[in-house]
Amino acid sequence: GCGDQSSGGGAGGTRDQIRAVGSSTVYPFATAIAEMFVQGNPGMKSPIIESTGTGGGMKLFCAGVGAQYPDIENASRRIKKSEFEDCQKNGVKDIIEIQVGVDGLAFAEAKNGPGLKLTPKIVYEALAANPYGKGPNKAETWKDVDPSLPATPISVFGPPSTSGTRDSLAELILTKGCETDPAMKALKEKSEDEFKATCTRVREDGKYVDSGENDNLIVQKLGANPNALGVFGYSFLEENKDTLKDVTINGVEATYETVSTGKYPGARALYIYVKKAHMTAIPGLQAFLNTFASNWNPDGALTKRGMVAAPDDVRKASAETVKSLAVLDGSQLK
Amino acid sequence: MTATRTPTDWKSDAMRKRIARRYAAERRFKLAGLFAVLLSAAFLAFLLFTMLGNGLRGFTRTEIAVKIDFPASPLLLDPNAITDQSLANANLPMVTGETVKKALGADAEEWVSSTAWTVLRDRIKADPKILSRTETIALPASTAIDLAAKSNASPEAEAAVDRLNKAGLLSTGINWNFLSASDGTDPTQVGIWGAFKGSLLTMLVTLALSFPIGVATALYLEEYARKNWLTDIIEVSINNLAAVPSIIFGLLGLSIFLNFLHLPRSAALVGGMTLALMTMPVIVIAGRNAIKSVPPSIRDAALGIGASPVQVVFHHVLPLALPGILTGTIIGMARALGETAPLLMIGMRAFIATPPGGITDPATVLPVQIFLWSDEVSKGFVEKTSAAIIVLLVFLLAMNGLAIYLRNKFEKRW
Amino acid sequence: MTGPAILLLLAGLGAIAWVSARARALRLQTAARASGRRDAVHSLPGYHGWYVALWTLIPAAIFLAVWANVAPGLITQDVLSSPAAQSLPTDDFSRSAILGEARAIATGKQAGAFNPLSQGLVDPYKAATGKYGMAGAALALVLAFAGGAYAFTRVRPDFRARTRVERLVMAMLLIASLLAIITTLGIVASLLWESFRFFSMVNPIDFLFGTKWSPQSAAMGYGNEDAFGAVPLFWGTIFIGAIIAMIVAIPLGLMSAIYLTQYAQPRVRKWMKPILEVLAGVPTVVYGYFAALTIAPALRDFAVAIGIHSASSESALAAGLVMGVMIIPFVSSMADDSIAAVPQSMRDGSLAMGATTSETIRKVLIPAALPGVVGGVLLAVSRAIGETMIVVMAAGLSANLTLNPFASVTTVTTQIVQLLTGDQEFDSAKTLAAFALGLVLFIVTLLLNIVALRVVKKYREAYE
Amino acid sequence: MHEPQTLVPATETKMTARDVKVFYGEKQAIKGVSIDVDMDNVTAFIGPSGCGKSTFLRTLNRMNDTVASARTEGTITLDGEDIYAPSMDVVQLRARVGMVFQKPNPFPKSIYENIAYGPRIHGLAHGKADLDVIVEKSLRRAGLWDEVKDRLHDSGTALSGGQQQRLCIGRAIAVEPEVILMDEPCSALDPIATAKIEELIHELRGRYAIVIVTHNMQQAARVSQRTAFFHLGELVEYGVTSDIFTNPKQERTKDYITGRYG
Amino acid sequence: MHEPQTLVPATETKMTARDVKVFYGEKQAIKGVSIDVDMDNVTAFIGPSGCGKSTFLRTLNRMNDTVASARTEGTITLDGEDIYAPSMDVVQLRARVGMVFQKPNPFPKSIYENIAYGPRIHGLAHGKADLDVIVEKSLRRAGLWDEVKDRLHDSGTALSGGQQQRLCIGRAIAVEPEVILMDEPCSALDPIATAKIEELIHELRGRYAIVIVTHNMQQAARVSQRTAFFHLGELVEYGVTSDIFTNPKQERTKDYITGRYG
Ligand SMILES: Nc1ncnc2c1ncn2[C@@H]1O[C@H](COP(=O)(O)OP(=O)(O)OP(=O)(O)O)[C@@H](O)[C@H]1O
Ligand SMILES: Nc1ncnc2c1ncn2[C@@H]1O[C@H](COP(=O)(O)OP(=O)(O)OP(=O)(O)O)[C@@H](O)[C@H]1O
Ligand SMILES: [Mg+2]
Ligand SMILES: [Mg+2]
Repeated sequence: GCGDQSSGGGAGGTRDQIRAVGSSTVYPFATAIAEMFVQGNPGMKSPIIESTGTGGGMKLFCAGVGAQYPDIENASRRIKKSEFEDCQKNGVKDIIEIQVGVDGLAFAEAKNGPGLKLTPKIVYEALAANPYGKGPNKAETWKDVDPSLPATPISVFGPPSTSGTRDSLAELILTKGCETDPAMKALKEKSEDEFKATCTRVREDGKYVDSGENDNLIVQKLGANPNALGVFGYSFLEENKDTLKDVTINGVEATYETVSTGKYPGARALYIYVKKAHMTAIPGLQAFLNTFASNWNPDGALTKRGMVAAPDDVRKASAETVKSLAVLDGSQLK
Repeated sequence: MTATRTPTDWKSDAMRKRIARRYAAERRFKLAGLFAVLLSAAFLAFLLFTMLGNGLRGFTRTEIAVKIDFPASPLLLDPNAITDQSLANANLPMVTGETVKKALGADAEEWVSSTAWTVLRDRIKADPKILSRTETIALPASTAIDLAAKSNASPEAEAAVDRLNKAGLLSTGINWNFLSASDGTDPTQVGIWGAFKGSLLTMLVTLALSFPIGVATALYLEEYARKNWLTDIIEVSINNLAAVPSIIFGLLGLSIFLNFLHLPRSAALVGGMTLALMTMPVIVIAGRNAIKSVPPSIRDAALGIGASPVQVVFHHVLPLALPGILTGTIIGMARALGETAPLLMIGMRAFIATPPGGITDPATVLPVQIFLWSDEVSKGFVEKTSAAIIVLLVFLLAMNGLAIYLRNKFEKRW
Repeated sequence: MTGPAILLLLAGLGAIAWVSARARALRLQTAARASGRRDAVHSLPGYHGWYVALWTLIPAAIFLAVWANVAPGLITQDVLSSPAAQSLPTDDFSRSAILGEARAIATGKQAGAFNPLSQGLVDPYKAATGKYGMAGAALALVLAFAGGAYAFTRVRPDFRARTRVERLVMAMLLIASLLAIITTLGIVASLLWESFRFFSMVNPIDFLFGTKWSPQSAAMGYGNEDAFGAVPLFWGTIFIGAIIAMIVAIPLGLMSAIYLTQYAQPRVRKWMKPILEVLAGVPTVVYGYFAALTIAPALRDFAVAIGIHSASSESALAAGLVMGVMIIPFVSSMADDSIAAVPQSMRDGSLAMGATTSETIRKVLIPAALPGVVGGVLLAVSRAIGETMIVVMAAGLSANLTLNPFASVTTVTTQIVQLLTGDQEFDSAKTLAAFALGLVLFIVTLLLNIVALRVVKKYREAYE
Repeated sequence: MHEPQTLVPATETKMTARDVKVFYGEKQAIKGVSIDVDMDNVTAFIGPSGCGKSTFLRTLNRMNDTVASARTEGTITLDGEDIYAPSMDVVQLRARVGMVFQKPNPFPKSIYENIAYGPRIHGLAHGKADLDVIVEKSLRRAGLWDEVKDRLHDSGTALSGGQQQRLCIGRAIAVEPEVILMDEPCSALDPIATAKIEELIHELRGRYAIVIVTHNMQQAARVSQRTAFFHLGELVEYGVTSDIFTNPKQERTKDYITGRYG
Repeated sequence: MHEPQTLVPATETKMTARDVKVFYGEKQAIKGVSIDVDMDNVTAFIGPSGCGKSTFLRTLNRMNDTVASARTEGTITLDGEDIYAPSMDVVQLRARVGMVFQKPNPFPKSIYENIAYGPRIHGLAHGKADLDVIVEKSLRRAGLWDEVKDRLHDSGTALSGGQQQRLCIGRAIAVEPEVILMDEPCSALDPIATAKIEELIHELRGRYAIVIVTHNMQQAARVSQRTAFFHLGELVEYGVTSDIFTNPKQERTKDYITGRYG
């Protein structure tokens, strides 16, 4: 025989459980959906949500079609072209991309902190390895960066370079700060690579501390160190309002409204990717997506758990995708 | 040769001083030893007390007594045809919220846990007739209220607790749910049972593989192997495996057990096998030391009356070496029990809300559960994390206790 | 016939084989013994029993193992050729999903069908499963009988059944120890391909000897040059795991072991030893929080107080100290065992010379127990090298090549975990670096172990 | 103390050794020794320390196999069979040729279990009652029964040195070997215990072929009928005990026996 | 072989024991023993196995302190000082009263280090050269120098049994003790090695007070001037060696010496 077509992985040839892998940022939202899915569909087994990181998840997700491969990838960034191609190569031809929401990026300090008021420009000048390409960053205190700020030493706990949150920090804050300099804008035209290096590279002399993926730990460390600044997911700020306070960016406070409307500059899209081939084979997959769709509204259950709802048009488009199961077109990816 | 030495003058001043110095050194040494033991024990005590201080609260929960008038509630349920599906369709969460509001006031919806409706569901399922009565039901309080009742939290929550206390509606009880439920997203509803069972199954697999294989390897190397290149290679590999970071075992498990052997992902079986590979070297190394210290005269004695080499080992050497082997097993298993990194690679760092039924079902383990909870946003998880750590330590103590009982039983002097 | 039933049946057959062979051997041997020479009888009857039982079980078990892999394919083949299967979709995955579901229903694992097509396949499945199940069972039984019968005819008083059975035991011991080599090869194999790909992107020389580790460079697409110098990571690993942690663990562990074996009441030792062993089992998250939130800030304040203003709140010292506490039991338990195993006569010899207890311990017992102590220390170092959580939480992630214990450093394993669990795409140099790091670490420890084996062989001392 | 023993005409040669050489690695410890051991006479090996007595004794039941560096050449037969032949089962050989070591080495088990172990693994007893009989008989023969009969379930290691040695002899006897090799069985014992064991050897003689290594020349004279004198790995002289002690043929033997040696 | 020794009039009583009782837990192992040890005569302890010879010997340098269950009553003095007095320093006592054990127990160190160990911990040598002198002298006195002088840095455990025992004697001598206790020092040795050690005892006599435990009555007769006969924890008879062996006063002694005992 040509082997057993129905075997491989799991108990038996198919799974009666949905499996999702991927980002630890999407993980809490996916688990919440999983719980609601079971409650709304009695008899269905609880989906299994793994927290592997977006990259590791993509690798698993794109490994193939079949019961031993996951159905859903949770991503805190868009799928990369190389990953998409890997998927194609392994027979994962039809991928459905759904943006489920937005993750707020929050700046915070201890309740008794100095009360910094920041702008992307200040953040860039304080954290860049090589501000505006003019040599290594020598700023020791916030005052060195901007005279209006107190002379407390710069000390920022933030996401490590492996994290998707770090990408947002680079894209949403550092690049914006960098672009305030016209020379940099010009550089962008000239050399994308050089621009990127100058504008998003973070100093490595201990002023910016890579802090792993454990945001609770940053929260605790901020509590112990009033001079430090933390950069992490908005939901952690909201949950820890009793020990932390937000740091305004461009004078805007980080609140649910400002983040969801994009007035607060830190926000990035969260996605899930689904294999179309699994839609018919894995029981409950469609219902799972429907559960997602019915909870990602601004007053939905996900926002209660700290997720920021996507803008209306995005939500509408995503809801449409859930219905139509429209397949991702790889050509627009980077 | 010099002239004969005069007998040592033990009474001389120099000698007295010297002896005094040596005694001082002796006392210092003994004190250093005592200090080392006490310091190590103090570290442990500190860790344990911190955990207990934070974690014991995780075993209790706060409940709010809510009077529910079922007939008057907007529930659309036929008491004679209660099914899972009809309950699911009844929009219980919304109904619960409305009911609580009605009973306790407009802002009260935030006071009860967001999963409080599952209590209603279970009550209705257990007794559909309840739908025609008014009944006071203790609903789990929300995290904010729970925290406020146990320690201190935001002023609003404290105020609410005061109000509820005045009305006598608040009660605190042991959270049995914590011991019987599995992972979830609402800290008031999560439980440790699934992870506990996962750990149990995983440890069983680990023990069942690593102990016999480790002991067999140690026996082979110490008792039978000729000292040649093959033994050297085996010895080096084992010592080296003990030094391999656990995450690499995860990579190995991923590529061999999952990708090559196609064993199920996230299963206790694969987790146990991976951890067994990691535990085995520890058992081998400790086992070899133990076997080495069995006096050769015992082997001679047995061989001399015609025992075969296999009999010598299984009748004499092994029982005598067992305490040492068990030491290795204890520390190896303790390490395996607390390990998370390799399990990540084989899919056990996951949200799994149903306890595993067997070793091939998806499962997670206690340290992973602790790790996941420690990273949760909701503050309610802080005490759950500590409580889970207590459960893990109790597990560890039970496991060690058994091994230590065996070790003491077999410890013999010759 | 179902799996458990056939296994049960085989076990029964094995038991019968054991009993009957044993009885036969006993009868024959009694006769032989009565009639004459001592060497007319070789093995105990029990060994004959095992010999025959093993012959009954092993061939059948091997066959069943093979069959379990072949039969599903045959069954599926059968089902596919049934009329109900003609309407199946052609797409492989949906097809196998339906087949799988049908099988789950047929074996009673699942109640209803999610996909209507699978209901039709249930009956063909049942039929095929029954057919091949019977065939497999019959063949297994035939094999069991054949094996048992062959072995049974060999039962004679002077047949060397014990030798055969023991040979199997020996083979199993050998196989067990070969597993270590297989695991080693497996690890190399699972790291090699990805490492190879990494080295095709990054120059191995730069990797091995570069002194700057800045994975953000690669991660954010600034190019690979200057990004993957692994030296700071290896230094961090040694600094935290082999130096700082050992400065804590060796004195505390060794002195604890000495105190417990030499000074303490036996009852105290009986209790304290296992209590210390609990330290090894406390989850590392706990240690991590302890290190990051209690030890690290205290150390930083201390450092600032003594005038080191550059002290970071993430420090090698904090991670190393806590890690040292965690691995105390590795040192203490192994040292305890080996010190206790030094013969009493050594101790008496020294005491009778007028040595104090501490002199006896330092000059006689510890040297004699050194192999075991070193073994424990090696295990402890190994554990320290492999630790990630404490390092991430307390020592940070920045790769500094520094001697300052108050600075933030990171270790190889920590980086591996970070790289593998991050959000970066998996085929970038960044993620692949994890494999290269793993491979190099593996090779380094392997070389160290080879050297250690040489050294130990040279200086091994026996006291009996 | 016993009178020197007289030689009994040998009825049956039990073991023969022909041109036996033993090497430890490069070093030759036994240099071509030939000897006969018969059933009715006790054979004693004497000689200075390190001359190879123990080594040669251990070749007789192949205990030297357990020393990795040891290599044996020459032929040794038991009842005419070559014990180094590949077809010879070592385990069975050792059951037939029992051994008592210089240093008493009881198993850390009960006295009863120490004796019962051999009969158990060789299937010599049928049932518990049978085993009890064997244990009692062996302990009686070893002259230990009266001292231990009330504490058969105490550990064998809790006995005094002399008792332990007798326990080991009892253990060796319990499997009913054909030959008993004793490597300085009395060196740890006081005269009374020694006398008991010598008595035992007398009793056992004729039933088993017995070879004993001893440092004590009086003892050799008392218990053996044949004596072999070893020196530097060579068999210097081998003959009737009384001859060796009263009328040694070799100068070296004479020197050793009169203590003028070394 | 040596002639029986004659008693020298004692010039100095080195140690006295008065009504010494030793208990192991509940069990009494020594039942009120009184003895004097003097400088010029060698004292031998004889008696059947388990009678308490070793136990009593070990009370003389308080080695029994290391046995948790042991408890000693009575008075023992060294140069008139009570060695069980709280003011007595055990470490110094053991340096002054050296001990050689039945089973040779060299440290797993080099021969040189074995000897140098004692002088080092007691600070008896000043510098390396001094230590070399001590090592050589002690090995010479122990009759081992010629055999090992070329391999002082080999391990002490690599020596033959007899050599190991002499090494242990050398080790004990190296700290220049005042009393040397020997617990069956020759039981593992062949006649030649035994003779060497006996010779050594003769030489050492007069310089050190010597007590020796032995099972070998001939040996006791050869080396000692006084003999103590123990039985069941009692001191049955204590006197001049030649008297004990030729004319024992007690029936029990006579029975033991003539082998009619037990
Ligand atoms: N395992 C071994 N490896 C190397 N050499 C050995 C070994 N065993 C014994 N020898 C050497 O072989 C020689 C003979 O040793 P053997 O033990 O047979 O002597 P022996 O006559 O029994 O001495 P003793 O009376 O001291 O017991 C000695 O030189 C000894 O050093
Ligand atoms: N550590 C101990 N614990 C309990 N009892 C002991 C201990 N050591 C010795 N004994 C007992 O004390 C008694 C005297 O023992 P001791 O060792 O002094 O005898 P011995 O005369 O030296 O005998 P041998 O000649 O056999 O060495 C014996 O009955 C022995 O069983
Ligand atoms: Mg010998
Ligand atoms: Mg004694």
